[in-house]
Amino acid sequence: MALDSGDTAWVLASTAMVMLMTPGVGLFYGGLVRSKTVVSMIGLSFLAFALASVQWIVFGYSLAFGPDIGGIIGGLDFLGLSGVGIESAPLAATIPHLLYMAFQLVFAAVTLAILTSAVAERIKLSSFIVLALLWTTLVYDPLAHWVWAGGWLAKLGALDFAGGTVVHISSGFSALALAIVIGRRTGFGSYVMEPHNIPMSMIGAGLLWFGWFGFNAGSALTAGGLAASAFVVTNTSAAAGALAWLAASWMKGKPSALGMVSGGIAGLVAITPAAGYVDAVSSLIIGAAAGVLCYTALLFRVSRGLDESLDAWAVHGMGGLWGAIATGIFASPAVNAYSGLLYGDVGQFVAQVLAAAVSVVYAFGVTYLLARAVDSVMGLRVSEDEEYVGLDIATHGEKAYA
Amino acid sequence: MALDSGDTAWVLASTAMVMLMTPGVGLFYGGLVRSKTVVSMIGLSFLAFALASVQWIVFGYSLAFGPDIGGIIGGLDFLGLSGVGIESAPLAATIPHLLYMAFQLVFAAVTLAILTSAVAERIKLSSFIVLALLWTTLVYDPLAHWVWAGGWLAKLGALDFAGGTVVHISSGFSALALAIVIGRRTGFGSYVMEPHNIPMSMIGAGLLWFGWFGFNAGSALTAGGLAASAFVVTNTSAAAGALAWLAASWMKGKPSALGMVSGGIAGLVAITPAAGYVDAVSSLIIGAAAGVLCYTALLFRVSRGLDESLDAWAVHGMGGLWGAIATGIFASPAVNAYSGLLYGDVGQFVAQVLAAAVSVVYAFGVTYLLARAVDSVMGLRVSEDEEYVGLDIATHGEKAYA
Amino acid sequence: MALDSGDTAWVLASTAMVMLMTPGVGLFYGGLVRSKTVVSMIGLSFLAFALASVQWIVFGYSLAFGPDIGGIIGGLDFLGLSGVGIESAPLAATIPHLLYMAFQLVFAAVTLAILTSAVAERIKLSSFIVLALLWTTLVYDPLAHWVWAGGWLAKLGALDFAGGTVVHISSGFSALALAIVIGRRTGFGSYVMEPHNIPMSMIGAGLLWFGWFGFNAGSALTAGGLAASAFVVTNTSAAAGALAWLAASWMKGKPSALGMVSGGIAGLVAITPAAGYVDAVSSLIIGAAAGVLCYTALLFRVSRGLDESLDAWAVHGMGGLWGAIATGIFASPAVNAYSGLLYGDVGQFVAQVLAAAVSVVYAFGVTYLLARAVDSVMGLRVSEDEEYVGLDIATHGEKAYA
Amino acid sequence: MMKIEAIIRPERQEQVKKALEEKGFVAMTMSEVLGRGEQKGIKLQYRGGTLDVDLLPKLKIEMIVGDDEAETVMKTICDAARTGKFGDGRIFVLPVAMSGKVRTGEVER
Amino acid sequence: MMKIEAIIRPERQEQVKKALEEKGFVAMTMSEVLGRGEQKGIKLQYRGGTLDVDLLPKLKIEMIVGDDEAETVMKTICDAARTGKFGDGRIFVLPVAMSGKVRTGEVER
Amino acid sequence: MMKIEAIIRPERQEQVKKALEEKGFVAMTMSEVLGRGEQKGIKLQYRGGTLDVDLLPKLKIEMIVGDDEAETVMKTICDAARTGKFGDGRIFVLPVAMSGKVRTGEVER
Ligand SMILES: Nc1ncnc2c1ncn2[C@@H]1O[C@H](COP(=O)(O)OP(=O)(O)O)[C@@H](O)[C@H]1O
Ligand SMILES: Nc1ncnc2c1ncn2[C@@H]1O[C@H](COP(=O)(O)OP(=O)(O)O)[C@@H](O)[C@H]1O
Ligand SMILES: Nc1ncnc2c1ncn2[C@@H]1O[C@H](COP(=O)(O)OP(=O)(O)O)[C@@H](O)[C@H]1O
Repeated sequence: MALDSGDTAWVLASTAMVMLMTPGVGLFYGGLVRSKTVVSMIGLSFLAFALASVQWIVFGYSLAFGPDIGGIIGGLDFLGLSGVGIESAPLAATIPHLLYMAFQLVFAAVTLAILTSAVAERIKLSSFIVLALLWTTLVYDPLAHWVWAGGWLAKLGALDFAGGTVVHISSGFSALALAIVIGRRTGFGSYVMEPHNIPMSMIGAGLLWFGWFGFNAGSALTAGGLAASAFVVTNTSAAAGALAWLAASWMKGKPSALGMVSGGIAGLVAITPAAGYVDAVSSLIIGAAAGVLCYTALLFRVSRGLDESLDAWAVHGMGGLWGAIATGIFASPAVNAYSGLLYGDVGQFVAQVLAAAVSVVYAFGVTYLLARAVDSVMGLRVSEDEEYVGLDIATHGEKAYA
Repeated sequence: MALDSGDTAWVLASTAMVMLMTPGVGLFYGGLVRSKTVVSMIGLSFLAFALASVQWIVFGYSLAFGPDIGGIIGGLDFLGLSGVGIESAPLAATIPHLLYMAFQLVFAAVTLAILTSAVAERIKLSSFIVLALLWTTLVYDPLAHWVWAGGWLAKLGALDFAGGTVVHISSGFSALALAIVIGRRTGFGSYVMEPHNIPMSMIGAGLLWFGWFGFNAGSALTAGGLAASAFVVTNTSAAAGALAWLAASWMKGKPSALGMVSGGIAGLVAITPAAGYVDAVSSLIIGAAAGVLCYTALLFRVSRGLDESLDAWAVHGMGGLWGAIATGIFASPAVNAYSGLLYGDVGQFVAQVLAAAVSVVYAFGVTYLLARAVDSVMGLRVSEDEEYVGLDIATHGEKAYA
Repeated sequence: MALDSGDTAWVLASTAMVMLMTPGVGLFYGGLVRSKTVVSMIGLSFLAFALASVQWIVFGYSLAFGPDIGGIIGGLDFLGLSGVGIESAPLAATIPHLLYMAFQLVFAAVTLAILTSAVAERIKLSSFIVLALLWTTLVYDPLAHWVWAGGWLAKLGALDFAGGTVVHISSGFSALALAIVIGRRTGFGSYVMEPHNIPMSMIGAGLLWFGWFGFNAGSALTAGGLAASAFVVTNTSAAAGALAWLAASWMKGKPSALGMVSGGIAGLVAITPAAGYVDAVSSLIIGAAAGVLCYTALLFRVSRGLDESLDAWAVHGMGGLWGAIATGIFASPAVNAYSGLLYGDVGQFVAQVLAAAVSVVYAFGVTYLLARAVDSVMGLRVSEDEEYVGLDIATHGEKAYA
Repeated sequence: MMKIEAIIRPERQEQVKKALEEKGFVAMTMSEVLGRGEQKGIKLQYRGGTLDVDLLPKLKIEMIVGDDEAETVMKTICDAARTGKFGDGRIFVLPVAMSGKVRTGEVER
Repeated sequence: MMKIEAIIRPERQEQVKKALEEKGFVAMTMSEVLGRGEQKGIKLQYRGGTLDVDLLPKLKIEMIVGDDEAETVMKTICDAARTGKFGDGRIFVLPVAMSGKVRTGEVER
Repeated sequence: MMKIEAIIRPERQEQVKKALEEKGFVAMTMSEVLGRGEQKGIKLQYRGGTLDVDLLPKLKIEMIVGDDEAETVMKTICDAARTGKFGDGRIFVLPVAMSGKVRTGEVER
């Protein structure tokens, strides 16, 4: 099949939009930390993006999307992008292979950026670099292969339209493991660590919402009805998530504006795996449930004294988990060729639960081991004094605001 | 006619771009208020977006774009998006109906966000939610129907390419009514309420300018010459508006940088209804006049002691009014099939004036009644103490900056 | 050849994305100056955009892209956009001429915005307006003609895919000349002038990175393999530049996060002229070298006590110079029809060096003369008192933060 | 000499400055502070509960004046800053031992 | 009357406020300052070199109290603000000549 | 003990800190303030009119020193902060009644 300029135009734009999500994550996170670590926090997102970009070009894409080897991993045929050219992509016939690769690249990058939640305000930069490269290679690349490139989860029939398992469960549950290994910030629990700049987080959320249209509707890989449908359910779920979290926080006390935008993100996360399979009414439910669920997960996380600082687990992990399962419930044959529980296909539901469970276990387990390994070899944390002074000055020698 | 992937790609991108205008409005407004209400202010834009998104899906789209009932309102055929699928849209043959719906959705949302200008720093959140739902249903949806979906104003021959009447006159004059009902902020007039963060407003303006290309050039609903032409006049009018406001403020004293970006927005507003009908030279005039006019309107508003706090009326209301009329003056048969006064068609001019007048009266009148009703039932304002403390803490329990 | 809706969609989106780079430059620069000049600094970018937009419509496009007159300049056929319509563009057969014009417009605008680095915190506004109009007319327009519109440098065979010479060398070396003429900020060297808001610069850098995909991949002017290839090398070079500058600053002391994002920009600059001609592996080298080179240039600039305040020269000038030459080294016949030194074409290399040298000399020389002229006629700088108080208050009567 | 430290409402800044100027007192130093008085700030009602908003933004004015001017300045500030509601602020006067001018280096005792 | 000026760690704010409240001292004024003590802040090691981070963020608390209350307040703040590590802060007491209440205009000496 | 309060130009911070360090004075507290002196700030000309920019940013340095050190500190700051132009700043010295160290709890009078 020949390349289509319309499809290519949309995926080009989508790739750029997804790229913008990484600074979006940086700003969202940066607003939530204290002013003495905001440069570090935003910097980690940029760094994640740069590291993943290079890794992907050199060998990551090949591991994830190279010719399947036993359902486990991709072959090294695409090393250094050899064989990845302007011809039609193997998995997207109407766009250039290079573009498909780039679209997948920005997904890998933003996933790594989400993970930085767990190490906010205390990570040692050199250790982050090592850990990031290990993680994206050993956690992200295999998962992407299993789910999207003909790996064993795909063969099981598990659906993941735009990354509920690969991106959100994987980053969220990895963040949980990482937070457990690196331990709490000094003083966590003994005094309040307020967000230093909520408007900054809201700018970040705005960019995320925007970029997510590229993420989900771009995952159609064509500019047509499926993209339109994914676009609509994405927005609907986000809106429902925002309203639900707002309402839930209101019932607990006061309506939180930061909660509202977090709920928007929760809705976006949850619809991600389902975006190409469900209709708008279902997306209302998926989003609203995500808002309440992720808010509850956050409260639970805090009540357990767990310092997974910026709630990648509560929002991305739990939201992604719900979304993966919800796909197995709400997938509608009127939208795409798949049916969920509601439309009578128990098998699909089971496949979703299985794939989600595998992702949870794999991401959590491998990340835990990697984090322990890096910690014992080079130490994950900065010294207590450096943490007290703040990473901006201690690590980067920079002050955010003069 | 079949779907076109290029047209679809452009409208997908445009829809995302217009979505970004809502955080853009939030940031523009957020920078203009005091630091004790910035979370609330940006939050209102997100909330407007979420509310409009859900309302539109559930019944708003159907009211506005459902099968015409007597020129007054749309039928309920599209309730819950039933019947809105991936087939060709009734009013845009080459893109999916769902996408057309989404494109219209983001318009409805940003219009509601613009309205928040009138209630800045003093609105009661629950009342805002009620008012917002009423307003978008009773003001926006009918107007959209009248002008864009074969309603009586369309039958009159009134042109509104991308929303001069539906979006800008409606939000601007509604803001005026709403500001009158809710009353001034405590202390307004007795001490200066300076913008707390002009760079934030400038970021917002940048996002607005960017998103407006989706707004206007996207309204071509195809990726071709008309979109290109709309793109060019949009930018030209914005640039002329920026320079004109800058010059006008300079003559009055000092060249205001905030004025310059406001002038850019004024130029964008004014060209909106005309974007598909006028040429670049006309857009220079339209934009420049808008810059001066809106600046004058702002000075007038201030001189009258009116606290329409963030000038939705002066910029969107008056800019939209001018644009609607200007369309009737400058519409050129060389650009599209319509002629304005300059090209000899008095009828077009009259239709424009009529449609604009109707929109002014309808928006102002209905909003005034709605605001009075909500005020007497549940109260529009927070208490004076809450206002003094600031909505961020009083309503949301959040502090913008730590 | 007929218009193509997919190509048009992509160039529409790209034009909007490049537009966003101008606020991006404003924010990047705005974060680097002191808080007393941030409104002025961002304002200068908006002003540059508005001025270039109007100039381009009125006569700039005609000078640059009008019918070639002796290889030197374009004819006045396109004055006021007469003859520029919705038909196929002369230099891009599948998109409307108006769109091609708009795409070129946003390039002219952002180039002018980059130049404001040299006059940060001390320029007299009226003089900036005059200088800006002269510069874009006498430096940018001719260079654009020479390189892109069949001028003498094009005839020499020099390649510049998206503006290494026209945009980056020209703005960078002009900034150097301008900085020399206007002189240092009062107090420069005697006390530290710290960036007042690094997160703001990082937001700017994020928008730049995003917009650059429109800049480079949009320069393919079609939505196909060439755009995809340009997209990939753009991102790769940026990532490599970011990592390289980070590493270089680390070796000198501490890993600078601001340095990392500056390195990203350096990588983006350097790949700009090469984006349509080199492969991903080459772009890794081009970007990494740019990161180190531009960092070194910055250190050199500082060591010379030169107040080219925000390093347009170091990053855009030197990065663009390197990129222009690198195009002559790495251009690969597997990517496009051209070969660099590595693939045996010495002539291409010589053409690149020549074109780069000419651009350096022309931009530096003419800008120096223009700056001297404007300085002697109306004075380039504000008074020392105004500079001390800060341009925000002194020029605009505005305070960034309340 | 005496040092006046006045904590006032930020929104009364202009009135206070003007009143002082009229009496000939121009030199001053200002800073933003947070404060609460005996009332513990402002009590907000919400949904049955109440929320104490303590630590409201205040403006601190510092002025060095002659011993005999202290009372005039105090009274001027008091009058100009008053709204009559809780939270209007406080003024304190501290003795000053010495004072110097950086530009000239002269010292006064 | 006496003026207490305490420079403490920002992260001890809540403890100090609570301790003071328990003893009945509610009214206070706070501001963010930067400070360093005799230790010149914190020394960080990096790659063989060291970096002095002086001027760390501190919280300044100002309170006007009766002459006889000064020592109680001092001790209360000291106890509540202490972590035992360098940088815990300092407290100074200055004599106050006069004090006025803006709302009522009353003056105390 | 004495409390030194110096209001200086922010851009002289480094010089002042260095000069003080050389004389052995390390401990200090700093904050950003706005101020104007007798000149009412800076007068800007524009288009025939003038604009008073009062309330320029200044840096406030607070130091507690021994009675006998006060004059040395004053002079050191004065010399290091001077540019010779209006706006250079002022230094005030206030008597201190008591002082305490949070970390150790020790009190000095
Ligand atoms: N005893 C005190 N010591 C220090 N500051 C005080 C004292 N009393 C009042 N203030 C300051 O003055 C401000 C206003 O005080 P007051 O008018 O008594 O406030 P309120 O009415 O809220 O009790 C307070 O916010 C605080 O900053
Ligand atoms: N002599 C002094 N004059 C003014 N402020 C002081 C003085 N000594 C200490 N401070 C303030 O108290 C803070 C804490 O001091 P201290 O506990 O001695 O700090 P450190 O342990 O870092 O030396 C300092 O950061 C400074 O703000
Ligand atoms: N009498 C005073 N009381 C309080 N602060 C003062 C007084 N005089 C001067 N200052 C502070 O010192 C700063 C510099 O004062 P000065 O050098 O006299 O300024 P200028 O030259 O602008 O009059 C002022 O901005 C103000 O903050």
